[in-house]
Amino acid sequence: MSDRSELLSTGEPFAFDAERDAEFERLIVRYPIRESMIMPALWMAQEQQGWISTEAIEYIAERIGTFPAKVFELATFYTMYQLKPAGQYHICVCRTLSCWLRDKQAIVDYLAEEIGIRPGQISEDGRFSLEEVECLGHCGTAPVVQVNGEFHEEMDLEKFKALLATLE
Amino acid sequence: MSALDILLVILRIAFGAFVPLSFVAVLVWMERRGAAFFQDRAGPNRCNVLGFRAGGLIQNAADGIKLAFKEDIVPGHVKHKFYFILAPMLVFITALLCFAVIPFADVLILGDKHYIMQAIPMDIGILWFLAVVGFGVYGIILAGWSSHNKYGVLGGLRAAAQVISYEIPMGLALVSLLAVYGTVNLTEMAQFQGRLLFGFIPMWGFVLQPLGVIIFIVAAFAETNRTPFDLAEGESEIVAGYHVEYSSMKFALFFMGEYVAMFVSSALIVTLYFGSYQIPWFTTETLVTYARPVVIAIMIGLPVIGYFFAEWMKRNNRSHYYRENDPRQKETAVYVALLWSLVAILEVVLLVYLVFAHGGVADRILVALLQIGTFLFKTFLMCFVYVWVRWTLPRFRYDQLQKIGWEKLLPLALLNIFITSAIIVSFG
Amino acid sequence: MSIKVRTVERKGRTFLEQLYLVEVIKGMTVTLGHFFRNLLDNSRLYVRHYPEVKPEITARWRGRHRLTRHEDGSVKCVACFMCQTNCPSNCIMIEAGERFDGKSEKMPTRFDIDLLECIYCGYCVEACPMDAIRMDTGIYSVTSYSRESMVLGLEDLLETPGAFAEEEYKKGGG
Amino acid sequence: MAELVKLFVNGQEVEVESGKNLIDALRVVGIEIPHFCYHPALGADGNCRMCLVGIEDGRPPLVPACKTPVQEGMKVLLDAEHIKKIQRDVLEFELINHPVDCPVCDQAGECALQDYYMNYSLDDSRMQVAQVTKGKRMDFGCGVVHDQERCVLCGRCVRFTRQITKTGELGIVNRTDAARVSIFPGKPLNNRYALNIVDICPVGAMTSSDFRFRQRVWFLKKDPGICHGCSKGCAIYIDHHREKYKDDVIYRYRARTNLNVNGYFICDDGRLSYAGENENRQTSALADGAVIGFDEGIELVRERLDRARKPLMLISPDCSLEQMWAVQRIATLYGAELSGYSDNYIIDGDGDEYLINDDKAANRRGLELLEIDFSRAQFLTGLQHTDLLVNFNNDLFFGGVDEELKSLLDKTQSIAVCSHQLQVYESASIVLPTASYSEYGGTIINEDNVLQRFEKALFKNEDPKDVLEITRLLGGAINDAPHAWPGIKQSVACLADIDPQAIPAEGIKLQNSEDTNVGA
Repeated sequence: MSDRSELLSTGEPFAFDAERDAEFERLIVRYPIRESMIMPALWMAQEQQGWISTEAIEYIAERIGTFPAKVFELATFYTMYQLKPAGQYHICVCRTLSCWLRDKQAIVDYLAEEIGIRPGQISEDGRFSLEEVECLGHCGTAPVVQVNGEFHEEMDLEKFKALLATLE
Repeated sequence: MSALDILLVILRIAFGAFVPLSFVAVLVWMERRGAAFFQDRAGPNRCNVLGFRAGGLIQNAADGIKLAFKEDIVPGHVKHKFYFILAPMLVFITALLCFAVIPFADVLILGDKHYIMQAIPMDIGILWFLAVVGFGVYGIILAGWSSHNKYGVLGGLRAAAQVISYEIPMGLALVSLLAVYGTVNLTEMAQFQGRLLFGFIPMWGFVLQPLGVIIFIVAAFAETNRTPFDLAEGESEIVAGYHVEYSSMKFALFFMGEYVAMFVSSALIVTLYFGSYQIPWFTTETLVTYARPVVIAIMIGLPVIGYFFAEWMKRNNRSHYYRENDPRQKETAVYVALLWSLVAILEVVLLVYLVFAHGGVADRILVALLQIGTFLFKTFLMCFVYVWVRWTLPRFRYDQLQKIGWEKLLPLALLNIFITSAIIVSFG
Repeated sequence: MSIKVRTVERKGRTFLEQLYLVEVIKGMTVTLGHFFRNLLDNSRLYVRHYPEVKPEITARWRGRHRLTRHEDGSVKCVACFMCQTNCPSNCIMIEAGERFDGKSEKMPTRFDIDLLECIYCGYCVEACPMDAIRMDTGIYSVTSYSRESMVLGLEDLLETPGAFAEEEYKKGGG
Repeated sequence: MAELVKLFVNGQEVEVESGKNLIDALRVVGIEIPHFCYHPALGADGNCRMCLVGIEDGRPPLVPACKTPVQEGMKVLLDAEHIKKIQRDVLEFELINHPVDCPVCDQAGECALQDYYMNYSLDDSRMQVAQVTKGKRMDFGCGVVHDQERCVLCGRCVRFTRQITKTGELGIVNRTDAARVSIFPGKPLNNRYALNIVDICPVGAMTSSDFRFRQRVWFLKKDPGICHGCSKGCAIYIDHHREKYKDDVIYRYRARTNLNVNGYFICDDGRLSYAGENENRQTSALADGAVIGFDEGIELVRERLDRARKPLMLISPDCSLEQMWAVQRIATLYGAELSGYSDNYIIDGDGDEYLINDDKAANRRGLELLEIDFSRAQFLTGLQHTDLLVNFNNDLFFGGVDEELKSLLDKTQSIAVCSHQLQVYESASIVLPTASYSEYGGTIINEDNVLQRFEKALFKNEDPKDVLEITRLLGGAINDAPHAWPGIKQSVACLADIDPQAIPAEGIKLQNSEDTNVGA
């Protein structure tokens, strides 16, 4: 897994738009502890902005009344939160044990050679971004690649090449 | 008194006073280089004046200069400064005075006058020696006591006990010798040894007193505080014994006193047991009679000795590692030249003697000079024995030292007296 | 297994030996032999003509210390104080500072060895985790006219090169 | 005292306090259970798995000791093979990405990871892949420098900022082998207790930029002491060392656990106040600006005191009880008025509810107990009428220069017995150097009436004389600190039963303080 602790800043203050603001207020009362709202709030921010910026994290921490570092922890922990703008095709390769044993590394290496992106990077043309993620829950059909939320199971290098070709 | 009398008094006293002093330098050199050679080392040989090392003799000059210019410290805790200063003088002077009674040549007969060749012509001879040498220990005791230092006191006490213990066997060894010679006069003793036993054995003391000579030499070693009896200094256990607080020339006096004592006791041993100035089979009269052949023999022998000496120098006085234009070989060349000029001068002198001055007074003087030379040569060898023993034998323990003195040497000396007396009484 | 006991024959109990004199003379003959051998030819002396002839020292010789450098010339020492900790004579004095060349975080700003106190045991070399201090300068004669100049600083230690080739030094177990 | 329970450790019966977890309870009886993440002040987190032990009562084979309270009859296994194996395994796991740069790590010598490795593991690494590299030498603010590679992710620092300082600057970001402690970008540590993180970090991940690389910890002598930074009187360790050819100097203060006073932590101001003990010290006696011998100085002071008609003595509220007592005696001896005026030591609004107090005087309660007047009125009157002021180390300008006092001081002939070179002593005609609090022993009472004793920690090459010794040289009868106690006991009711030699490390909470609070 790549280091996700480098946050990007938009340079502009972040705030939920009216719809999400109402959604936030509606949801937060559900939780006995306000901090439980962090993850839904992060989702909302990602929906609104496409990715989660420094300002968004600060805003959420402020809004919930917790430390920004705590929101930061969660945002970096879960790989489904995008901490930087993703490519047109966001490729997630599972790196947990089953997939690793079934040679996910070949796929990662292929991407590094062919497109020139390493985990955590986005290709220069902005079409592909790669992330190594923790277990996607399809260990029986490892290795798993997720492209824009869509699962592709029992991948090997050939299948992946074919998959990549369909994306071009 | 004629002018000749006065001249001879001056000459004899000068001999008695300065020869031991010159020998101090020779002995220190012999001790250090000798020690080195005994132990397969080189010894001090670096000191030089303009590149001339004189085989290490320059080191003595350097040491002397150093000692003379060192700060003369009298420690603040010394209460009796007078005795503190007196002590080294006492040691040195008593050692020097002993030599005054030792004959270094046969009685010199010039015309009708007889000159006894001692610094102070005295009949008591050996008694003077015993008296004065016993006095020397006062210097050591005083030094140890006035130093106000426990090592000093211990050293002084040891020296006192040691000297007293060994004076007894020494004296007893002498008693039997006196019985043999029948005199206490050292000149007469020396003359006695010019005779031959059974017509072919020189009648030297050690032949007549084989046990006595051993006892006497051992006791003499102890008297002079030399190894293996140098318990008074004992560096390992009492630092430096009685002279631990001394520095500079006062220390040098102790040091010189020790070497003078060594020289004097060598001279005495030679006088008493090794024929004094006598050349074996050549009595004074024989030499006077056959002066010319003897001189011719010397004239032939000198270049031979000179040749071997020069060769020895060339072989040894060089650098034993690679060196461009080895300065030591140049040094040797100078020495060899000096040696040959010395030989040449001697040859000329002897030739002049042969041609113009032989017979009468000149013969007598020549013989006296030969005897002085013999005496010094013998003494030198005896000093070498001192050095030799020092670098061979380890030091005794103090109880062993006393045990040897009282339990071995004393009974042996008494036995020796008994046997000697018995033989003298039986055979007359 | 019991210890084997061997009775050693005691020397010195015969009459002649107890007389001591004979043995003294025997001993003196031995020393006299040496004396004449050396007197007649002093090239046979067992001495080295130091300082003209210097001894050949091996790579294992513990001479004066030096500090080594990386190949790019930067100081190997990371100021870990292991040598100072191990030094039985307390002759090493280090002050550490930050380092920014990427080799390490830490480097010595002062590294003094008081050669007057050093006993040349080599523990510092053994303790060093970086091979930064070595005693391979081949300098065995360390003399000076003042106490102050016997304290070597960082610069002095770094300046002195090693006297041996790397492989030779390594062969010596260094 | 809590009730005792009996339990068995490795089959051996021990008796421990109930209501604690296994780590704390067994530590008291000398049994160590290795742990990284547990800290008594931060509670059990259970993330490091180092403290796993076996309990033989049908539980799972391994339970974390930090989360297991002691129970009567509990059978604890510490040295079973499977416990040893799990300890080895946890250590191997922690060391996978640890850089093992102990030679340059400041923590080496007091590092839990190092100690546990030596005690429980000693295995070689089996890893063949390259280690994960992370950030090094990261400035977290407040003098805390972080090394992410050395971190074992115990989370003590994170919990400290969240639970103790409630500022929450730190968090553990990322997951798995990329996890690391980090600050939120642009929000560095910003609290007055941040350096405690360096203390509680079990490894060398958190280092203090102030102490960093200055000395190896095994050289330091660690003597207990009391912080004199404010009236809290926090328990500290004075870590000092005499380097070769140099003087004994303090390298750092660390918090010493004293649950009566400061708990487990101290504030950063107090921690960094060690520098004041090293720097700016008055080391020689002065007469009109010229250096004189100390004995000469004492003679001069005696002379002046004998001549003075109406001397005034001023004592520092930082002095120990014994010193105050001795100065009180000497004031009586010379017929001098005695003041403990020290309003300048109070800095309003600086304190908080935790460990920092407004009052920066360490022993104001001592002044009160000995009934030494510290009112401004008394001091001003005294100063106006006196012809000789003897100032025992009282920094009248502590909180800033007081102009009214300054003009009065400039007019008065004064003698300063001082440990530091400060502006307030500049007007003194005679200056005597004296020891500062790390260089003498004594007792002080903090604002909560806790009596604490501290011992002399530093032994300087030229040991400065402490105030008590100076009073003795001036003719006082008190020889040393214990010698002052019979008198103190007689005159101060609430100290009557105190045995100064038997004051425990955590101090004694004084009773009936209200009754004796007369001087205030």
